[in-house]
Amino acid sequence: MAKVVFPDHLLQQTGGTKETTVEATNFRGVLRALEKLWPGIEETLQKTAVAIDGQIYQDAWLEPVRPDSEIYFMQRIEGG
Amino acid sequence: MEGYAYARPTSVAEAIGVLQSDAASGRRSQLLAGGTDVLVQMRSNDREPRTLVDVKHIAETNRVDIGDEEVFIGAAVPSAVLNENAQLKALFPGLLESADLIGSTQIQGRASIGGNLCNSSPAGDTIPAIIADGGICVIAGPDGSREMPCEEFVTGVGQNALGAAEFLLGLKFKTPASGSGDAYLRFIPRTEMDIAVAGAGVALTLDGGGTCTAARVSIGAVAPTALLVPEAAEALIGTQVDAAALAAAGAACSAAASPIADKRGTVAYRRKVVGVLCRRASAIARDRALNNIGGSQ
Amino acid sequence: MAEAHDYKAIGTRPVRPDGVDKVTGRANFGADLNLPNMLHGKMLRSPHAHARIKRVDVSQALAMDGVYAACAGGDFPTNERTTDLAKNCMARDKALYHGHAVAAVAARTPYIAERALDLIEVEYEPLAPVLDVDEAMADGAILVNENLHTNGDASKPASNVAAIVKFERGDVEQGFAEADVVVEVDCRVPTAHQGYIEPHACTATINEEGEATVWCCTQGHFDVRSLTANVLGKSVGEIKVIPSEIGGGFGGKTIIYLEPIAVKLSEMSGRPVKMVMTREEVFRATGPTSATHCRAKVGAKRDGKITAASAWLAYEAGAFAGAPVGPGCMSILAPYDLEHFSIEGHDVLVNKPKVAAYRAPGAPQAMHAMESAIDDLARELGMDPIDLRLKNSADEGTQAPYGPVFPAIGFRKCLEATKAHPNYTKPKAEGTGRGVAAGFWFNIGMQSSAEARLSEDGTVTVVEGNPDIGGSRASMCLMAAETLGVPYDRVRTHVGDTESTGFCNVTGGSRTTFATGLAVVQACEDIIAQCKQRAAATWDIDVEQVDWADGQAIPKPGVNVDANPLSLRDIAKNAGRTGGPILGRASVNAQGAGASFSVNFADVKVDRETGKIDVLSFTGIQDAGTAIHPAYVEGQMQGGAVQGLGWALNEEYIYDENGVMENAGFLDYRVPVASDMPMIDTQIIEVPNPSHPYGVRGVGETPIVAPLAATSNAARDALGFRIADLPLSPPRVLEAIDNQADA
Amino acid sequence: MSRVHVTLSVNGEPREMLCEAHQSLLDALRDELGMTGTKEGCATGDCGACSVLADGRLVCSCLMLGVEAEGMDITTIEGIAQGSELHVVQRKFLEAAALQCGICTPGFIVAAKALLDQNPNPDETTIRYWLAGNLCRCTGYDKIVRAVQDAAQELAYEA
Repeated sequence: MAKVVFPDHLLQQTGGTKETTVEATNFRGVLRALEKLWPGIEETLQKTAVAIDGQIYQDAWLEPVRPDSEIYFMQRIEGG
Repeated sequence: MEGYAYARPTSVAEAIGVLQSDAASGRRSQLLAGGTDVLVQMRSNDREPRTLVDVKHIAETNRVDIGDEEVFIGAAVPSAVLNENAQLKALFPGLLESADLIGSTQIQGRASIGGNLCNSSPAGDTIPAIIADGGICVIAGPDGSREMPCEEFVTGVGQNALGAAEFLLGLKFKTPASGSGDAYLRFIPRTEMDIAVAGAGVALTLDGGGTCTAARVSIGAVAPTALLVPEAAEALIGTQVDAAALAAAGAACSAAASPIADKRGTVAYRRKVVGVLCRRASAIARDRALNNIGGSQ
Repeated sequence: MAEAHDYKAIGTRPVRPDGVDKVTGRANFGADLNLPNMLHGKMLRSPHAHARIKRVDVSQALAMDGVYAACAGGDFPTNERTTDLAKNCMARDKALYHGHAVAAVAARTPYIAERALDLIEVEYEPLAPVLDVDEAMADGAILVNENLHTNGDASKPASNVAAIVKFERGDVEQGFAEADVVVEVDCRVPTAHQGYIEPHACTATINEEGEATVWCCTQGHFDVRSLTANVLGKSVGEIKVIPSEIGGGFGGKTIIYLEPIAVKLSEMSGRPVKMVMTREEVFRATGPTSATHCRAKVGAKRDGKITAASAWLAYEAGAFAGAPVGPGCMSILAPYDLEHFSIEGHDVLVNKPKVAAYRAPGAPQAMHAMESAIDDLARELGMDPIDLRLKNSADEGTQAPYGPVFPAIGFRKCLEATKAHPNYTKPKAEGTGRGVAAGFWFNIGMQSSAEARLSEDGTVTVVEGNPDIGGSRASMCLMAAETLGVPYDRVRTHVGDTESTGFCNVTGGSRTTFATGLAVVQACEDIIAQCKQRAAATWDIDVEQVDWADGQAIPKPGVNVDANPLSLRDIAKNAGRTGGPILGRASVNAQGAGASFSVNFADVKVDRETGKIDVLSFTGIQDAGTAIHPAYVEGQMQGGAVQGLGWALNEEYIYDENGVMENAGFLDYRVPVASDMPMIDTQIIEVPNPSHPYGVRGVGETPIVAPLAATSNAARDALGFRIADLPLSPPRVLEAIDNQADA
Repeated sequence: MSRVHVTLSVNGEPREMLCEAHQSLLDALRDELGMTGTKEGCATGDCGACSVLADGRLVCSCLMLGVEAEGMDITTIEGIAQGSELHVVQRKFLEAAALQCGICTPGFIVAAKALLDQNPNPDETTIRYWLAGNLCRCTGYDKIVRAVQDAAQELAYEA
C-alpha cells in the first residue's frame, strides 16, 4: 500500500485525514482510489503538483507507484 | 488652436515676436531649451497643444563669456558643454557640479541651467547653486532686457517672474574674488538619476587668514522655492568655518526649511538632511576657497 | 552522473547566435513591427482603485476623425466561466485597481488614439478601496470580490482571503519548548515590479474568417495563444502567435494584457492594430509581485541545533486571487533539516494590480523573513551564521518541508564555499557590515518540444518554442553540439512560432535550459539514431554495429567492414539517396527539475547622517547544476542579485490613500543604476542534476531570493540593530537610527 | 495638424522626414524613417534605451523633438558598425556576454562608444557614472562594465 500525505490546507476535503494508504500501480490509480474515499477530491488534486518518492510532478498521470511509494500532494510551482 | 507648433527663432527680436503673436491670439506658447523637462511634461500631465519656442538658436542664449569682472552663461548652453569649460569649472566648481547632477550623461547633453531655472521646480539642482553664487537673471522682453537676482526669479512651484513675451537670456555672475569657493550637494536615494530630496549650495570667501568674510547659502527641495538662508551665511561669516560654524550653518538651514512629505522624503528627513548637506557643502566650499587664497583662479 | 566530464562544447563561453543582431539594432522586439494600414491602439484605464462601472460610452471617441474602433468590457464574452485574467485584460462590472483597463480605441496615430480616450464616457460609482494586506484580512474589511470565499468554502462568509495554505511537521510547540534561544522577526516587504526595460507590446491582425495573427513580446507564445483564445471565446487553432525578441520579463510576460484587445480592435476596424504600453501603464497595470507581511520564528539549542521554526505569511494578490504564497511557504524553510515546524500562508485580495510571477515568485519575501530570523539567531548564539546553517543544513536525503526527499543538492557545498571564499574570509572594513543569507528555488520542468533539422551541408538547425530571454539559444546550441559531437558554430537555434514548432510552456521558472534543453538533446539523439541507420545502410551492416563518436558514425570495434567514418556532413550530403531529409524530434514533460540553493553575502556601509546604504561588495554562490554557458549562468546570478538589491534598498510601490501609485516611472521607482552597484562576484557550484543528461538544474530564479535578507543582515551588522521592513530606503534608515538614539 | 519638413543626416546619410511638431526624435526615427534599432523603454529620459548621438553628443532621443534635429548629424545604433565590421564595443559586448535580453543594448553601446570617443581610458567609476542613465535589468551591470573596460583596453593596445 502506497502512503499518501496531504498538506494541511487540503484536510478540509479529507475530513481531517492527513495521511492514508492506497492500493494502486500508477498515479492515476491513486487518484481513483482517493476519489472513492472522498468524492470530488480528484478535481482538486489534479490542480496540485505531487511528489512521488521525492520526484516532483506538475502533471502526473501515468507515473508508476510501488507498494512502498510515498506520495505528497503539494502546491504547483510556476516561476518567473 | 488644434495641434502643436514649433518655432525656431534665431534672434531675440524674432523670439519675442513669436511670443507676442501667440499671446495676442490667445494661443499658448512654451519656451524650449534642452527640452528635458518640457518633453516629459508634454507626455504626462500637461498635454495641451501649444507653440514650442526653441530659444537655443539665438546667439545670446548660447554665449559663455568669462571676464575679469563678470561671467555670463547663456540660458540654453547644455550642462555637458559647461562642464567641458575648464575655466568655468575652476571659477564655479559648485555651480557646474549642480548642473552635472541633473539626470544622466544623456540629459546633460541637452539640459541647460537656464532651462532648469525656468522649469522652476522646488528641487531644481542648479537653483540653490546659482543663488549661492549670486547669479543674476538676464531677461529679454518686448521692452528690452531686465535683470533680477535669481532668488527672486522663481515665485512658486513651477512659477517664475517671466512675463508673457519674455524669456531668459542667461545668467550673470561676479567673477569670484581670490579666496572664494563654492559647492553644491544634494541628497538622492541612488547615486544618480533621482530628483533631489534636499540640496544645499554654498559660496564663500576667506581672507588670507582663513576667516570667512562673505558667504551665501541656499537650500533646495525643502520649500516651494529654493531659499536663500542668510542665517546660515551669518553662521559662517567671521569664523574659520570650523566644526562649530558648520554645525551652526547646518542648524540654520534645518530651521529655515519648510518641507513637505512626499514620495521622496518625509518632513523630518528633509529638514535634518538639508542641515547635513549644508555642513558638508560648506566644508567643501571652504577647502576650495583655501586653495584659492592669494591666487587668481 | 559523475562529477568530472570531458565536455567539448558544454562549459565553454561562445558568442550567442542572436548576438550580432542584438548589438546592431537589427533584432526585432515587441514594438518594432509595423504593418501597412496599421492602427495604434490605446487603453483607457480606471482613475479609481475600486469602482462600479455603470456605463461606458465610446460613441464620441468613435466619431473622432482618425478613430476606427473602440471597445469595452461589453464587447468580450462574459459568463460564469470568464476567467480572472479576462477580467484583468478588460474590466467588466467593476474596476478593481487604479489603472485597470476599462475601454480601448484604435486610431491612425498614437496621438489621435490618446486624444480619443478623453472622449470615452465612463460612469463610475466609486467604492472605498482596500489597500493593505492587514486591512484586507481584518474583520469587516471592504471586499474586493463579494463572491470570494476562503479556499472556496461557501459556507463561510465572503472574504478577501482567497486561500490559506499550511505546512506542518512534528510538534512545533514542543520544539520551541526544547529551545534555549528563540528569536522572532515581523516584517513587511513592499510591492516590487519586475522592471523589464521593454514595455508590453503587440500587433494583431485578423482576417474575415476569424483567423488572427498576433506578434508580441512574451515569455510564452503558446500561453498567449490559449489565453487570448479564452478571452475572445475563440478556438486555439484560430490564433497564431509569433514571438518577437523579448526585452526582459522576469515572469511579468507570462500572462497577457494587450493581445485580445488588439485582436478585438483589429476585428472591429478590419486593419492591423498595434498596442504598446507606456512605462506608466507598465507600472500601474502589469505584474508587480506581492507586498507581504511575514512573521518568522525560530528556536535552537545552545549548540545551534534548530529545534523548531514557524512562519506566518500574508501576501497581497492584487485584485484577483493568486499571490505566490504557496511557493513562499514551501521555500521558506527549504534549506534546513527540521523536525518541528509550522507554516501558514494567506493569499489576500487588495485593490491593486493583479500580481504576476516575478523571479522565484514568493520566495524572496518569505526567505527575507526567515533568513533575518536565522541571522538574529546566530547573533544570539554567538555563532558564525554559516556554521549555524551548516549545523542545520538540508542535504541529500533530507525531507523537504513541502514533502519530498531531496536527491543530490548543493546547499552544503555552497555554505562550505562561502566559508572559504576570499570575500568572506577577509576582515570587513571599519564601519561596514556584512550579512549572509541563503536562497532556494525548486526549478520546474513542464512541457517542451524541439526539432533538430540536419541541413544538406551537415549544419543543424534546432527549432524550439521558448523565447530567448537571456541567451538560451546559445545554451541549446551548446547542448546540441555536445550531443551530436560537432562544433558549436555548426548548430543554429531558431525560436519558432506557434505554427512552426511544437508546444512549449513558458520561458520561466528556470525551466528552459533544463526542459527544452532535454527536448533538444533528445531531438539530437534522434538525429544520431537516424544517422547510424543511414551509415549502416551505406556500409551494408546492421545498425547495432554502428557507433557515434566525435560527430561521426564509425563501425563498432571488431566490425569487419572496409569503411571510413561518416561525418554528419557526409551523411547529410547523401541523405537524399539514403532515405530523405533527416529530422530529429522530441517532446517531453520534463520531470526531475533539480532544486538550486545559494548563499549570498554583502558588505554594506551606512551613512548615519543621511541613512543611505552603499553596497560595497556582493558575492553570490549558487549550485546551478552543470553550467552549460557559464557566462550566462554568472549573468543570471548577477542580474538576480541586483534586482534583489534594488528591492532591498529602494524599490517600492508608493500609494496615496486612494490607491493611486505615486511613483509610476523609472524616475521614482528606483531600480539600481550602474553607479549604485559594485561588481557582483559569483561562484558557480556544479552539483549535477541526476535527472538531466548534462546535469542542468536551472539558474535564473534562485539569485533574487537571498539578496533581500543578505542586505538586511548586512545593514543589521553595520547599524547594531535590525530594521525588519524593506526597503532600507534612506528615510526609513535615518528614522530608525534616530529612534535608536532616542531609546 | 501641419507636419514639419526636417532635413538631417542619419549615420552619415542625408535624410528627410516629415514630423509632427510634438513628435520625439525617437518616434521620428522609428516611425518615419523605419529605424527601429533605437528602443523606447520609458519615453521620459530615465532609461537610456533610446540613446543616440546628436552632432556627436550623447542624448536621449525621446527627449528631443524630431524637428529639433533639423540640420543635425544623428548617429544611431545602426550606424555604429563600419560596414560589416563591428565596433570594438559591440564585439566586446558579445564576447563578455554583456547582454541578456538585449533591449537596453543599443542604448548602452551608443553610450559606451560616446564615452570611449572622449575618454579612451576610463576607470570603473567613470564608466559606471557615465552609464548611469542606461538601465539594464538583466545583467546587474557587471558584464557591461567589464565589456567597456575590455573595449578600452583593446583601443589602448591598438593606439
